[in-house]
Amino acid sequence: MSLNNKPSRQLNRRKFLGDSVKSALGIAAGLAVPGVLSGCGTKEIENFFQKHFLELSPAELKSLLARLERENLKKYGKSTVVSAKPAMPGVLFGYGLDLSRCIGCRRCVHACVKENNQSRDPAIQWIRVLEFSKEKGIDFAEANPYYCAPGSGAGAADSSNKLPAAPPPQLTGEQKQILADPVSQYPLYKEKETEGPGCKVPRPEHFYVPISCQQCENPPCVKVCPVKATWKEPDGIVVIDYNWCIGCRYCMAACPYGARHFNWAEPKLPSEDVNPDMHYLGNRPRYRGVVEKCTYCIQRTRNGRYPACVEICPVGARKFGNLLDPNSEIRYILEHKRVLILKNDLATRPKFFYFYGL
Amino acid sequence: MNQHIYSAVTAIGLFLLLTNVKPAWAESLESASNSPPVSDGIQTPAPPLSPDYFPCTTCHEKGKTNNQRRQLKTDHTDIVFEHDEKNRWCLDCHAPLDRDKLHLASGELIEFSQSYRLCGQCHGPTYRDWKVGVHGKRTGMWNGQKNYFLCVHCHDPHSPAIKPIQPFPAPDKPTGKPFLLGAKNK
Amino acid sequence: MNDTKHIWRVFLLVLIAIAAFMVGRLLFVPKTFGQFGHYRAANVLEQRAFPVKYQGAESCEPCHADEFALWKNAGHKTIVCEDCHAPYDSHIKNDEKFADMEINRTADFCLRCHQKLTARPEKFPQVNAIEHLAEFKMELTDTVCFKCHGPHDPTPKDPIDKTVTPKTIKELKPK
Amino acid sequence: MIRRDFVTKGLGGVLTILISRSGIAQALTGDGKTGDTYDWEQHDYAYLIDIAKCIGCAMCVRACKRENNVPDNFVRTWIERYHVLDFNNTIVDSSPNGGLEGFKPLAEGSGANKAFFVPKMCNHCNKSPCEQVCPVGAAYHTKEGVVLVDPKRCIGCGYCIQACPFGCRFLHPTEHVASKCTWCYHRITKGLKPACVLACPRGVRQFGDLKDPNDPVRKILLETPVSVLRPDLLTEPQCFYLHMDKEVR
Amino acid sequence: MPIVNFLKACISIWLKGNKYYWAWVAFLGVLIVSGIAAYFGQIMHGLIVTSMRDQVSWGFYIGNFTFLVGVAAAAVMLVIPAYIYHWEPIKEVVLLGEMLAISALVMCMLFVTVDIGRPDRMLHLFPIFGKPNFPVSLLSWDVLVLSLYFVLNLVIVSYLLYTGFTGRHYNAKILIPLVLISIPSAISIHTVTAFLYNGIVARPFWNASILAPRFLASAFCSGPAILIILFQILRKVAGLRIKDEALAKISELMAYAMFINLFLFGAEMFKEYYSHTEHLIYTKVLLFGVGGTKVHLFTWPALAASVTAFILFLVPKTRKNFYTMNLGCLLIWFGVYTEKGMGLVIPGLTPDTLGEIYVYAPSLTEYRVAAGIFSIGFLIFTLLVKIAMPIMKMKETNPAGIRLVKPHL
Repeated sequence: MSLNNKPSRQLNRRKFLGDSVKSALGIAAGLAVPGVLSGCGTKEIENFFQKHFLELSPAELKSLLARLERENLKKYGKSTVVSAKPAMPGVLFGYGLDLSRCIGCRRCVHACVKENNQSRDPAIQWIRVLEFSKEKGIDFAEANPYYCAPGSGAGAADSSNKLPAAPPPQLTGEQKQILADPVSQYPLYKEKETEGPGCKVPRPEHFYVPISCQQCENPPCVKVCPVKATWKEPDGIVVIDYNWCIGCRYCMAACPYGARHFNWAEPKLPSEDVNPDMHYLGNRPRYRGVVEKCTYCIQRTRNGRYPACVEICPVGARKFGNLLDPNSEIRYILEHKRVLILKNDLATRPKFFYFYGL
Repeated sequence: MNQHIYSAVTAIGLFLLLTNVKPAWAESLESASNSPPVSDGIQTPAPPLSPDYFPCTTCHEKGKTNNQRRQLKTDHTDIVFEHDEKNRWCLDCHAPLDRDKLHLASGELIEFSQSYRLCGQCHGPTYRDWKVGVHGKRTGMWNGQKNYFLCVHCHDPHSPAIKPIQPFPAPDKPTGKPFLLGAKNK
Repeated sequence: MNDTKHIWRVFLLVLIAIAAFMVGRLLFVPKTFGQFGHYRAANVLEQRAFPVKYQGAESCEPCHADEFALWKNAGHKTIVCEDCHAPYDSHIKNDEKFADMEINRTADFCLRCHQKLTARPEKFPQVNAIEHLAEFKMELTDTVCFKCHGPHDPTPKDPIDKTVTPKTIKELKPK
Repeated sequence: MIRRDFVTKGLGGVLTILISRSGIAQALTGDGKTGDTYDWEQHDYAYLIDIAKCIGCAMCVRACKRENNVPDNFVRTWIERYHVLDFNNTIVDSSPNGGLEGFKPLAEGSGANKAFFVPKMCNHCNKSPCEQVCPVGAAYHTKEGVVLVDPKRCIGCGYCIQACPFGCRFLHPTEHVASKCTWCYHRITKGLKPACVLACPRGVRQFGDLKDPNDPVRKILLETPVSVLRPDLLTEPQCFYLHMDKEVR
Repeated sequence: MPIVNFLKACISIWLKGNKYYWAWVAFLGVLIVSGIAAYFGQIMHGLIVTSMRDQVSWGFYIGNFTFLVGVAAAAVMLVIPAYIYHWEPIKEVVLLGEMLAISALVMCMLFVTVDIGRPDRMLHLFPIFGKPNFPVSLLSWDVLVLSLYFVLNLVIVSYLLYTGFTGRHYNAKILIPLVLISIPSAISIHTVTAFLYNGIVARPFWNASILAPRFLASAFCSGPAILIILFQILRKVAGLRIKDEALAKISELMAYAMFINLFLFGAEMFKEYYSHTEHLIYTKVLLFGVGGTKVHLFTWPALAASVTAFILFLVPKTRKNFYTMNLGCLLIWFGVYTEKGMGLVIPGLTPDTLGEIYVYAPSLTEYRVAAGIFSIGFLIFTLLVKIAMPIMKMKETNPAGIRLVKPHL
């Protein structure tokens, strides 16, 4: 090399610019390399080139669903049905939760985990039941989600960050039976009194507020998603395309209700617990590194069924229906009961209404 | 004689109570009739009857009754009666002459599977809410066939307040992997 | 040496300023200010000394025992006398009547509570005045309500207009 | 002469201050010497409003105006009517003059799904923003938790009116000072209820003392989930609401 | 092929160096390898190896990202007077500033890459390949302006180096428009990053309209603070001639920026404490710690450092003294790094939207990956400077060449 080497005038700046753009692209490609490293194999390559859900042609969608079913069969040894049923016309889902009835038994949490194929370890739970004292009212600074945790005495466990992760919660046989057949929990008052630690709900002077996705009419999470991986369906359900989400977690920062959950590790789902009735936008098994959330059990509700949490609730605190149908339960609640929504001032306009049935 | 007078007084009292209550919620019932019609063929799971006892007529002979208000000593001692116990007793709800049935204030005999009508006599607004599906639980289809649960599936008719139950497991506390700045979570 | 003089002058000025402030404070800040907080404590007593006007139903009993008894046992017992009449102190001063009691007998006043409104609790007795009166072939005029309903006992048995009795009401009402 | 005068006057002033101060202290703490048994340290008042019971008759507004000589076109307590048209659309009216004239039915076909009345008044916040901003110490808190305005101290700057999140203060049209609900301080210190509570025919409004262990209001507050207006501002309102809907702001 | 010659020349320059150079490169290399290894572990196991959880879903990575966006944006501060007002003493440092911007931007992009859960789907962020939620999502704006700013700086720096290498004078008709575009994009990268936080209504600590001005003010401190120290090192190591006057001028500008930064911080604190709403708890996390959070242990030293640095740069005597100037730079760096890194992210996310307090502290993986990324950035900067050095030195002896450096002092 020589500094005296005079370049020809012909080497114009355009060429130089072209080169620099190429090198920029090269760097961009370099950035993508670790990503490609993250998964090897044809499945990932197919995933990599998959289109956005809303842009798939019917044929592509069909083959995609078939592919997902094949993958599920391979992974869980169980034949599953992955549907992509669209919203019914003239339906806008609304949810009611009777705060004067909820006893905080967390059956809904675990029914949801089971129905929606949530990861068992690390445990992801779409519903979070918060305990408040009646004296203080709904004050999130005083909320306790860990009431009745083992070894916690009355309140939250004082665990250290340094301790190894606690084993995921184990359900007793009786609890598993209740989840399998919700009717088996009745009559409610016959429940055995002796089992487990002494903590029973409702605890005196406390009330409970289960919180899951509020399916906002004006969802902040959808607004911030940089890649349109999450959107609001015509029936009001906010859904995520797990094959499009880049895992930036901006939506989690934006959600005022803590409703979105991230797959920090590869989700663990025992084959025997897989719910084979799946929806592409709902409870199909998720991937590591994507965000997931409650979809009002889209795989059930789009077929006219109640969500799993409504079916399991032992005290009937949970109500579900079509807001556009004047005869629906949810409309009755809105018209006759005292209704409360969380964080009203944020103008997210949730379609999840807490009410006082008394 | 005394017990006859007693039950007559209770019946009249109950009747008065009902007639007083009625105007308030009768109107609401009408307005509620817009909602899906609730026929008496409401589908409910079988009422929670103790298989040890039912049918009651295995012990209680039809057509015979002891109208004496008393503390039960030999049978049904497991029943805790905390349901306006000062003003009512067993035979306000259970048909005296046919223990396989319940009876309304009007005297009409009803099956155990229709017990909601009995409860609705006093708990008018709750009955109204239950019929439109806002009180109590429903399963099935949100836009179609719904299964109702009876009042007695959740509420012990003899002691109706909801009893505390065992909750399902609490969520995990998040545990990080802090390095150097190990911190205790409160 | 000159410097010290300057310092003294400044010092003196500051002293004067402080003194002026103290004097000003003495003159302008009310005496009881700051006794219990950043306010004038005497105002608490001034606020207390404000005259009481509403004395409650019991204050009416000594003179109007009959009306009181009627009212006490009837449907309007939750409405204190002074709601429909006027405050005690516009009628009595120093235990002596000095002015007639103002009484509002207009139907409009009755309808403030009993006009049918969607916002009212369902159980509360309320009517659509025109329709209700039409049932009895009456028209909406002032004092029309008292034809059937007594103000102290509103159930239609003790009306002001003695020509109306529960029996005539039954006759008036269309079958 | 002048100096002596000054000294005597000054001494006299100090003495009067001492005397009057102890006198006020006695009067307020009710040590018996003034013949007044009311002790402001023995009370902590709270107000409870049950929305479900309110019929919107506005007897409370009338009583308040008469009891406290509230000037025309101003109210210290008022009633709002909420008409919820559908789950995202609500009309609020405070039918003329804070409901003083009563409420008339809305026009036909307004199609309200749900409607209710909400009485409002000064919340007597424990951490009141109006008091915080007052430049002259005219707005203050008594030991019972009542927020009062000293009309002799107030300069009528109107800052407190801007600061109140609930719109409870107004500028008195003739006295030109801030004015607001006092919970009928002259009545409650004599053991009477505030005029609005007395006037309410439906028991919507209740007044209680949190330092009295047998007080029914205290019991309700301890056992029932009650709401307050604008809890996010942490002003700690002492007016509590029962049966409040999401629409109420 | 001059471009090939240029690249060849670059490589041969990179391969030449004394033992300090090689020690420095080796040190960075070790950190980079360690970082790559840690990142590989993160790829294998997922982000569970970090300390981030649902309750605190952004952490150390995003904090560093925010800080470095500020560093990158600060290059503009040197560009404005140098190019627009032809203010000579600063002109000579502009090239270095832009190089710093490039390295900072590379670090920014790497921090984003390591933070996201599915880096294999990065392309979804870009048009044609994906579906950017463009006008609505601030993150898509961020991608746009960061890319734009990155390309601009890359072009400007490459062009200057290349013309320098070929011994020609740069063409002002090309360069000045590029520089003019780079000024608003420099401001916008930081403003957009501020808006990215600012637009989140669920997080009251961030949802303050003062955030973007604060970001800019602190960026105008942190970027130059790093530059001043780097310039001095380069003067010693590479013999680059940068005038004292230039350094003093930069530190004076930093004093003003720091004043604005502190003032805006004070304004924010006043608003929070005076209004005393439920949102105050986040400020309490920042200043005093709530439920075991530790960030307040850094806040106070950082504030003290910022105030001290402000005073040091305000007083001409200390501003011109190299010891106090360097001390001020270190203090500013510490102050702004804390304020805009963890001091922004932790109180923003703790307590979470449902009131739960999860005490976040970075994991070893996060430290290693972050150290690796910083090393990559420093390595890039080192290599860029290494190329620039002989060219600039050559120009000093060749007054006919580019006017990046004045021929004589």
